[in-house]
Parts: sequence; structure tokens; C-alpha cells
Amino acid sequence: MKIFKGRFFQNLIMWVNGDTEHFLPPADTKMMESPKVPSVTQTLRPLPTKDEVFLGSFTGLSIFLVIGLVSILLLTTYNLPLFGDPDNPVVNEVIKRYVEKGVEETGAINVVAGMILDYRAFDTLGEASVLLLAGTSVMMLLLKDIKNTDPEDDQIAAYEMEIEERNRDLILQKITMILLPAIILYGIYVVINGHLSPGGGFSGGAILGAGLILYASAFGTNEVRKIFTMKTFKILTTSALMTYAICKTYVFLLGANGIDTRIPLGTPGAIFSSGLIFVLDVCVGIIVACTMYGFYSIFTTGEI
Amino acid sequence: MPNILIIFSLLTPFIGAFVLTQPWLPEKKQREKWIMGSVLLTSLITLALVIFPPANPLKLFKLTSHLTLAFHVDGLSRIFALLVALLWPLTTLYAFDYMQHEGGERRFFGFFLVAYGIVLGIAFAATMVTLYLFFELLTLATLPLVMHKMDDKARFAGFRYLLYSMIGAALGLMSVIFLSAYSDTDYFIIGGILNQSRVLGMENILQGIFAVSFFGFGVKAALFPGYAWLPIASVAPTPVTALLHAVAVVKAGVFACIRLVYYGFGTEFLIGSFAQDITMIATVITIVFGSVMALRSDHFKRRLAYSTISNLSYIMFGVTLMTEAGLQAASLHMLYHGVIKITLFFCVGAVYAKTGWEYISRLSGLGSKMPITFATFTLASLALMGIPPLPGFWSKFALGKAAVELGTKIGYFGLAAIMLSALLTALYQMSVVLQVYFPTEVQPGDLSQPRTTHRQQKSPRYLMRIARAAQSGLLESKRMNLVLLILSLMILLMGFTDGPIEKWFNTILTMP
Amino acid sequence: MNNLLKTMINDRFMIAAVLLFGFGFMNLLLQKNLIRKIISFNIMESSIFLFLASQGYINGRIAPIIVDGILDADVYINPIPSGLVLTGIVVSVSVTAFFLALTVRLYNIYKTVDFDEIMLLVNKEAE
Amino acid sequence: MLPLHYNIPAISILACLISGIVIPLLPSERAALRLNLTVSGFVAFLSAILLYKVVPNNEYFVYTMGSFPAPWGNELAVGPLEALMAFVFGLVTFLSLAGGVQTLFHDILPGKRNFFFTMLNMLLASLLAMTYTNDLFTSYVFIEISTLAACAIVVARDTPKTIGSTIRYLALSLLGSGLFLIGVVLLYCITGHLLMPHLQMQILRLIATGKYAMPITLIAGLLFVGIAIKSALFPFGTWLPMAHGGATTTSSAILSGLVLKGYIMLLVKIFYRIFTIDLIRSLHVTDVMYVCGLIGMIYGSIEAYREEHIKRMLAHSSMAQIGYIFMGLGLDVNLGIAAAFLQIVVHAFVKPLLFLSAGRLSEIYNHEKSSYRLRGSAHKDWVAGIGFTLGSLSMVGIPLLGGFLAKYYLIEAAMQNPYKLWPALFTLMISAVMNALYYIPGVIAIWTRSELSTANPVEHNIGFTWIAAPVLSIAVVFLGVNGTYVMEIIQRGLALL
Repeated sequence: MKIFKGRFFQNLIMWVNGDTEHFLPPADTKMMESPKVPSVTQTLRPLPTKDEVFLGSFTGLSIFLVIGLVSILLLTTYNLPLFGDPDNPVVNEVIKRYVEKGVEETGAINVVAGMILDYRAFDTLGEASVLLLAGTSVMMLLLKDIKNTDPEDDQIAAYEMEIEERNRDLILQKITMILLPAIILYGIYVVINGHLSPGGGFSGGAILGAGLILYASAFGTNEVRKIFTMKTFKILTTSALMTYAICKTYVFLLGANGIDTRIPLGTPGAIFSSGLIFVLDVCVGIIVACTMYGFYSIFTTGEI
Repeated sequence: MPNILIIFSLLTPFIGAFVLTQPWLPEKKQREKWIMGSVLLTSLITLALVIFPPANPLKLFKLTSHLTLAFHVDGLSRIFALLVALLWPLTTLYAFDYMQHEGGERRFFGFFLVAYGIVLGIAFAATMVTLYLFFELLTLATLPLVMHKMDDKARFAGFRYLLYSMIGAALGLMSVIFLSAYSDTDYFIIGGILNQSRVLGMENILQGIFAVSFFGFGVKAALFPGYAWLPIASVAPTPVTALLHAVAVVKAGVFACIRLVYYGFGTEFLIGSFAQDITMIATVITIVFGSVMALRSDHFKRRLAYSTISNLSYIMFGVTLMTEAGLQAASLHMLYHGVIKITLFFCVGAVYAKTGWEYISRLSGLGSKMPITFATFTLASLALMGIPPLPGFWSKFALGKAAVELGTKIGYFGLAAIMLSALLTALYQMSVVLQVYFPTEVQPGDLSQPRTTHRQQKSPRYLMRIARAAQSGLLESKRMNLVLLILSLMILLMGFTDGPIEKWFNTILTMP
Repeated sequence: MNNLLKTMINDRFMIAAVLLFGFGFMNLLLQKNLIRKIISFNIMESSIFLFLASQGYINGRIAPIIVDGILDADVYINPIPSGLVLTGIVVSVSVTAFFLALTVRLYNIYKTVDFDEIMLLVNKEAE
Repeated sequence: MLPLHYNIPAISILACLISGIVIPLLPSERAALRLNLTVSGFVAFLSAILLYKVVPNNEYFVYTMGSFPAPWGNELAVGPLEALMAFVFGLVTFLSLAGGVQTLFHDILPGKRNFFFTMLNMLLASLLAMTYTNDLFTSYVFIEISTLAACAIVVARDTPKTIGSTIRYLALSLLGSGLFLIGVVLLYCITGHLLMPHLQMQILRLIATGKYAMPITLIAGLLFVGIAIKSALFPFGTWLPMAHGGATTTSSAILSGLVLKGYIMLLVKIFYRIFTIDLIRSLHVTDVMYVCGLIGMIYGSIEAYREEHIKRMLAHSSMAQIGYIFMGLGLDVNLGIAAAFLQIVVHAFVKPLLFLSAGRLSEIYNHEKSSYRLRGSAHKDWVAGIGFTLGSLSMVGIPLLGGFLAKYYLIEAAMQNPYKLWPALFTLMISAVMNALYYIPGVIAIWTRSELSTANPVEHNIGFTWIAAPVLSIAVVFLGVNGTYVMEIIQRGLALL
């Protein structure tokens, strides 16, 4: 039952085809006529009548629920430990050890990095898997296949691509060329300094991903595809995650059995220090960067 | 007798049914031989068990520490198994002829055999959970039989049957669980298995549970609130109605109630309690109600179904007396009524199979066309009414005596109800007999155009047979007649040998 | 009264977080537009993170990155909430992406992002 | 050096995670399928060994993930109950996949099957992690993983209906995990710990001093509601039928049979290991569970009775069964919790059996889903017919099958609490009757011959006919006959929890 298929970009194309045609040369009319854009109003199904919809039947209930929950939470807040009080229950032996022995045990100057990548690494392994899951599920839904595309849509997409290619924004491109190296460098810096300063794999990876996205939006995804394909994406993500998982498996299993697994930690404060944390940070950075760009690419074009 | 034989008697019908469902017996004759063979073998084993009961129960396995799956042959089992083992082969013989015009014989006889095994399982169950298991299975095995025709009527009847039976089973489950929780053993012992020290302070609750489960198991025995499925279920083919709804299913309900009262909770615990009053009142109501409804209905099978409802409550009344005499009278009526009612149903089935008529008012003057059928019918009617020395009289007499011995108000009411019901029975049975032998003003049915179902009308063989039978003036088939003759002989025999039977019952029921 | 006010001012982050949470929650329930639903979900999650992060702060202490080799627990704030918030953010990003992907697919099929309408149309859909 | 079997929980979780990561790189979907089957079978096998080692000695051990001990690092806590659940999870995943793979290959497009297998592995990993973990925040992370993976394996079928149902499922799930997260955060605020034993210590101390009484109540409520939404307890479970009924057979079987149970396992673990069960009872959380469970039993049964689409009917019935479980948990007696776990185990085998059989029956009838149109299908594949019949009879509660024993123990547990006995008893009865009313006609329908049932023979499905259906059927019968052994394991596990 897929009579009413269409694409997200129809609105965009209608705007492109509309009266305010300001970036297509007027001579080029052939290109404008070729795809048949179905009008949105035609494809809409008849709206259900009021009786069928239980519109607003839960509104009162929801408001009541939310107000109740919020007031209870406010009351609880009043009963909770004070903000910023050093005598709070959270300030306990756990933190003491993280701070006082962290450098010695993990080799990371950044206590947070040491905590998430060494003390509580199992959580973080789960977190990285969530990213993989999210990427996979988005690909499952949006990667082009016979169910979610039809030839007409492809035609429209090609047309749209054509327009885009021809009208690359020069300002954006120039600025990107200036900014991109800095962004990438900064991202790499944040990733590999994760154990020394604020940041780490997640933030650095996000910066790298943003850089890639910027490049893609300035020069088109095709340009990125020259160096970064589906295959690269898969191999990079899975091998990074794999490295992560195998390192952690090694640490978990040996550590639990009381065997000393300590990788030489190096001098705290140096770049190549803190043993596995450095490696893991890099892995996380790669995963996050790839996933970020992957999201962008799949959402815009349906492929990487 | 080694107790492992019990397993054989249970398994033989299942194996028979399994072979029947496979395409190994293509010929009808072969199939009939196979079916008859399985039934006879099962009956033989069962009779051997009845005559020489094994001493020890057969323990299969423990479900939990309180729930054991076990079989045993005690006095009550012997009576019930005897009844079943006698009547099943006869019904099989009868069904061969009857089922010719219904179709779907393979399926029918498959479930028919399975039901035999399950009923024997109920008879030999030694614990409450075994009884419950076979009780549930009985519903499931007889449901396809009730829904045999698979038309709307049959489906409605089947749904109703399922609904009532499942509610009954669910209520019955309560007593299974409560009994297992408040007793040390779960093997049936006459006099009850409740651990009196644990019961202290919980009497009312347990009696309430008893009453609820009594009504639950009573659904199968068509006790008052749960009777409605029985008249509707008479859409099933007659052998089913006869055997399952006059003997096996309903008697299984009665049997379960007896187990519950005498072997589960124990009469000592229940007698004089509110639970006894409630259940007894329900049986008294059902006795009168069933008779009245039977008199009202013109549909032949339904009249007998209501009569069954009423007569089952005789038995249930005997059960709720909660005395030894009550139990004895109840089991006596269980046996006698089983034989009598199956005879009556077979007569109805014979009429329906040959003419397709369902309503009594159309039967005028059929007596001369089907002499043996209606002679048997008359005999059975007399027995059901309770004319001495036919068996119905003895069992009613025993019931009345037991009620008087109990001496409570409701007991006397019950006695009165039985009297009234006997009168009503005379009315509704004799009106048929009169109608048949002394036709009223209504024209006798035109035999050349029988009222039949759609499917039968299509079958040329059937029409030919009807036409030929109409020419010869006789409408009876040999095998059916044979069955009817055997049954009437049995009725007469039971009537004359009532003394020894009662004595035998007395010995085996008091035996541990 | 004074006491209550003092506590309120002191706990301003927590109160703001609760109010934001309520705002997000209400919108998540009541908004019909799927995109807005997603935004409200994000607001809700962020409010939880705000709450959590505010729990980590201790007056007058600095971020838990060891400076000058001072290994004293009384100098740095609580590092645990920061780590938990990090995990939470990643989860919330992933879920948002999935949610958006579903929305895109539904929009492609039904040409609407109104949740009620979509549910109605979905219910009418043959298997 | 620890005994070798102490490593099994960690190894099974990590094996699932790693294989999930590897799958996108595999060249073909057959290879992915094989890897998936191997891993789940491996998990089941290892868990069986663990069970065998742990049960006789009544062992309950804590396994540090890494070299940092309790309040600092992550931990797993393992005992007989956890091992049993892990065994069930592994085995049923293996069987559901083996039995439903043919329908799976029909339902899911070629390019996307590997993604599905990734999801499946991650789902199993998250279930195992939720079962084993001793850390509240880890459980939150894995709840999110299982939410994403569960939604994804629903939507993998990629029909408008599944997408619509998934978005509803996801929205409600997010609500649930949001509430759960607030609970975790508040709990952290007042205790300063995330590991369960330490949380328990702190909470008991707080209760003794009377501090933070109100936040503790709220936290218990939030954690309960969060998980109740995910495990489809009555008022929150409206998402379940559409999502589970629309998914491909393997997904339905795993979601209905296992995923809901994983959350309940986590809930019980939270109650036992953080709040202690006495505190939960005094906070009246059990009463809420009890009432919601009762209503859910009736509601699910009624909805299932009205449903014609066979898989949605099974999904509605799952809702009723979840009601049984929560009722058992809410009975305020220890036997009730044990009975609820027996019900969990039984349902974990019965529901996949039903889903797989129904899926197989509809597969041989041109993927018809309406139960009217499946008339006579059992004659074409009698293994599926028998599987469906056995499952139905177990649901109805015939002795010798698992369902009866679970019901029996539930009632026996209810008898220990006179205040909650009668409603529980009568609701169970009503629900049992309703079960019969919608399962038995289905069974009769599939065994009644029709024109289609004599048509051409169907292609074989080896995974279903020779692996999934026999093993699941045997399991159902085994639980019915020897359920006391399982009950014994459960009771030991609960005593040690």
C-alpha cells in the first residue's frame, strides 16, 4: 500500500521551481520541465474526521500528570542535598580515590577521562555500541532500497543534485577551505589530548564530524565520497569499535582474574601516556566522527 | 492384576485413534474392524481391571511435592469404569450405521476413541490433579465431536460448550489447589484427605471453595446455573449426544463431584455446613426445573437433554446428602440412568437417522413403522419413570430412603422434588409413547419426503434407502436394532438383579 | 519563608532543570508535530543532564583535571556526574537520530508529520 | 585466580557485543546468520555450564569488570537466578532465530539483513547485561541499547505499519527510560553511589536515620514506572500489540518472549539488591504492581479475544501474561516472586513457540495473518500445528504443560497472603477462561481441513521443523512435568539475590 510515495525534498523543489527563480539562468528551461513533481495537495489523503481522532482526549490527563510530576519533583528538590555543598552525600570515598589515585592507576591527568575509560569502562563500551546501533538503525531505515525509493524520486534527486552542483556557494567554499584544516586539526588535538585536558574522543570526534559535514555541504557529498565511501565508513567504524571492545575485553577478563594487565602508563602529562586510554580515545573519536558524518550523509542523500 | 494394565487401558484408544488418522486404512470395512477392535480391547482390559482391581496405585510422576499424577482402581472407579466399558462398544456399533449419513467418519471416530481413553483416565484418576487433567482433556476431545457438523449452529453450540466447560474447569481448579495446600497426601481416601489441624480457622473459606468447585465440576453435570450448554449441544450427532452427553461427559462431572465430596473434602467436614445446603438446594431446583423444561420442549433430543439434566441432579442430590447411603444411591442411579438414557437417545437417533425428524409432534404413528425401536423406547421410559421392578425404581427408592435418613428439611424437599419429577417424567415420556402408538388428529409424516438436512438431501443413496424402507414399511437397521435389544435386555436384567448389584456396590464402596 | 527562598536561590539549577523537564515532558505528550516531539524529548533529556551536572559541582572547587600534581580530593569537583552526562548525551544523540529517521520515513509515506494523523492512517493500513 | 566459570557472564556479554560489531563487515548474510546462531548457542551453552556449576553450591559471586573493585569499577553479580535467565535468553534467541529465519528472509530486504543481525546480537548482549549487572548506571546504558535494538528489529520489516508502530513504541520507551534516568540521578544524589550493594547500604542507613524519606519513595516509583512502561504493564503497555504483532516472526518471538522479561529481571534485581524487598513492600510499590497486573490480565485477555490478526492476538496475550508476572511480584510473599519467575521462564518458551508456529502456518498460507484464513493450515505442516496446539494448551493451563504449573504456583503464593488472595484467584480464573476462548477456537480452526490444506506440498523449513519447534515443545512439556526443579533454582537464586 504505497500509493502516496514522495520525498522529503518535494517542498524544496517546489520552492526551487517557483516564481522566485533567482539562481537558474532563464535560458535553461529544459531542465526545469523534465521531472514531474507531483503536487503535495494531490498526494495528501483525505483528513480523518473529528470523530475518528481522539484529539485532545488525553490533553487534560497529560497536563495533570505533568503538573503533578513537576510539583513532586520540586518538592523533592527541596528535600535534596544542597547545591554545591561539600558535605553532600555524593562527596565520598569514590571520588576520593578517583582523584587521588587516578593518575597513578590510569595515568590520565583528566580524571573524567580516566573514570569513563578505565574505572567505569563497561558503561562507555555500551555507550559506543549505542552509537553503532544508532548508525545501523538509521541506515536500516534510510539507505536506499526498493521499499523507500521509486524511480521518480530518483529522478527528482538527480535533478536536485544537478541544481546543487551548478550553484555551489562560493563564499561557503572559500571559507570552508580556510576553516577546514583548522577544524580538523583542532578535532585531532582534542581527541588525542583527551587524557590531558577537557575533551576526549566524544567531543573531538564530534568536531571532526562537523568538519566533514561542513566540507560535504560546501562541496557536495560526491566530493567527500571520493575519499570516504560506505566501505571506508564500515571498516573505520567497526574496526575502531572492535579495537575498543577487544582492548576492553582483555582488560576486563585479565583484570577480574587478578592478573596484572597494566600497559606501561608512561609519564603522566605526556601525549603518549596513560596506556590504553589514549588508544580508546582515538577509537572513540573515529567512531563518533564517522557516525556524525554518516548521519548527515544518509539523511541528505540516502547513502554514504 | 498388575497396576501397569491401567496404562494399557488408557493408551489403547489413543493408539487406535492415532492409527485411524493416518492414511493406513483406506477401506471402510478395515477401519470399522480396527475401531471395534480397539474399543473391545480397551473394554476387555477395563473389565479385567474392574473385576480384579490392582491393589496398589500406579504412580507416574510428581509435578510438585503436592501434585502427583497417579492412577488407582477403587470402588467408585470400578462402578464408573464398568458403566463406560459396557456402553462404549455398544455405542460404537450403533455409530457405524448412524455416521454413514453424517460424514467425516475418520475424524469422528478418532476423537471418539480418544474420548474413551480420557473418560477411563477420569475413572482411574487417583489424585485431584489427575482428575483435573483428564477433565480438561475431555472438554477438548469432545469439543470437535460437538462441533462435528461445522455449521453455524454447531459452532455456536461448541462455543457455548467450551465457555461453560472452561468456567467449570477454572472453578474446579480452585479446589485442586486448595486441597493440595491443606492436606498431607493427595491420593483420594474415602472420608476426605484434609488435614484437620491445618484446616482450623479456615473452615468457612474451605467450605466456600468447596461449594464453588462443586458448581464448577457441576457444570459438566448440568447443575443449575451451568446447565445451558447441554440442550444446545444436542446438535451433535446422536452417538455423541447419547454417549457423551448422557453418559461420559455428564457422568464424569458427577463422578468428579463425588470425588470432591467423599474423597476430597470429606463428608465429615462438609455435612451440616452452609456449603451442603447451597449445593443441595441447587440440585433440588435443577431436578424440578429440568423436568418442567423437558415437558415444555417439543424437540425430541432437547426433551431428553432436559430429562438428563433433571436426572443428573437426582444423582447430585444423592451426592450432596453426604451420607454413605447417599453415595450408594447416587452411584446406583449413575449406573441405571446411564443405561436407560443411552437407550432413549439411541431410539431418538434411530428415528432421526432414518427419517430426519427432530420434533415430537411429527412422530405420530411411527410406532408401527419402527416396532423394535419404540418397544425399547417404551421400556426405557417406564424404567426412567420408576415403575417397579425396572431399575429406575430401585435407584429412586434408594435415593428417597437416603434423603429420609438424613432427615433435614432440605432433604425432605428433595424427596418431594423427586416425587414431583417422577410425575413429570411420566408425563413427558408417556406423551411421546402415546403419540407414537396412538396417532392424534395430526397426519402422520409423509415418508416419501423426509425432513432432512441439506447435505442428506443431496445424497442419492440416502434417498434411495429411505424410499426402499418406506416401501417395505420398516425403517430400522440391523445393527442399531441389535444394540437396542442388548440394551433393553440389560435394563430388564438390572431391574431383576437389583439386590445383588446393591450389595456389590455396598461392598466395593466401603472398601478403602 | 526566608529559608525557603534561600534554598530556592541556592538550588536554582535543580529547579530550572525540573521546570525544563516538565516543559519537555508536557510537550512530548501534547505536541502533535513529530519534529517538535523530538525537540521536546531533547529538552527533557538536557534538563536531566543539567540536573546531574549541577549535582557534581562543589562550591569553590575546580574542574577535575589535575593541575600542578595536586592530588587532593578537596580541590576538585565531583568527576562522576560529568562522565555520566557524557554517556547520557551520546545515548540521547543516538536516539534522536533514530527518531528522526523514523519521522523521515513516515513523512515520505504519509506526507505529514502530525502524529495523530499518522497513527490514524497507520491503523487503517492493511497488513 | 578465579574459578574458570566465573568468567562466563563477562565472556557471554562481550562475545555478543563483539559479534554484533563484526557483522557489518561480513561478506554475506548467511555468514552473519551463522555467526549469530553460533554466538547465541554459545551463550546458551556457557550459561548452562554456569548453571550447573552455580546451583549445587549455592554460589553467588561478584565479578569486577577490570581490576578495580566495588565502589570504583563496574561489576557483575551472578547467582543461580541470573544464570538461569541467561540460559533462557541464549537458548530462546537461538531457537527463535533458527525457526524464523525463513520468514525473516522473506520480510527483510537483502541489503539490510546484516543490520538486523547486528541488532539481534546487541539485543542479546543488552539482555545479558541487564541480567548480570551490579551497577545501576550500566543498567541504564543497556536499557537504552535494548530499546534501540528492539525498535530496530521491529522496524526491520519496513512496512508503513511497522514504522508507525515503532515510532509509538520508541516514544513511549523514551518516556520510560527518561523516568528511569531521573530515578538513577536522584538516587545518585542522595547516596553518592552507583553500585547496587553500596546503594543498598546507603539506603538502609538513610531509612534508619529517617532522612530523605520522600525522595526514596519517589525514586522507587520512578524506577518502577520507567521499567513498567518498557515491560508493557497494563496502562503503559498499549504500544505492545502493534509493535510485536507487526514485526517479523523472529522479532516478535524474541521481543515477547525475552525482552520484556529482561526488564522485569532488572526490576527485581533493583528491588532486591538496592531497596530490599521489605522496603519496597512498605512503600506500597507492590500494591501498585498487583493492581496493575490484575487489570492487565483482564484487559489483555479481552483485547486478545477481540483480535483477529493472529500475531496481534498473541501480542495481546503477552500483555495478559505480563499481568500474571506483575501480579505475582505484587503478592508480597516470596513464593509469589518465585512463581512470577517460573511464569517468566514458561512464557519465554511458550510465546516463541506460539509465534514461530503461527509464523510458519501463515508462511505456508501465503503469509496470511487472519486466523480465519489459516483454516486447515496445520495439515500442511503438522509440526507447526502441534507446536501451536501445545503452546495454546499450555496457555489455557492444562496440567503437564508449563502454563499450569506457573498458574498453580501463583495461586499457591496468593494463598499465603489472605488480603490479596481472592482478587488474584478470580482474575486468574477469568483470564484462564478467556485464554481458552481465544486459543482453542484457533487450534480447532487450524486443524479443520479446507481447500487450501490439500494444495501442493510446501517447502521445508528445517530450522523450524527440526530445531526450534521440537526443542521449544520439549521445553514446555519439561517445565510442566519437572517444573519443580526450575522452581528450586529460582528460589535458591532469589534467596541469594
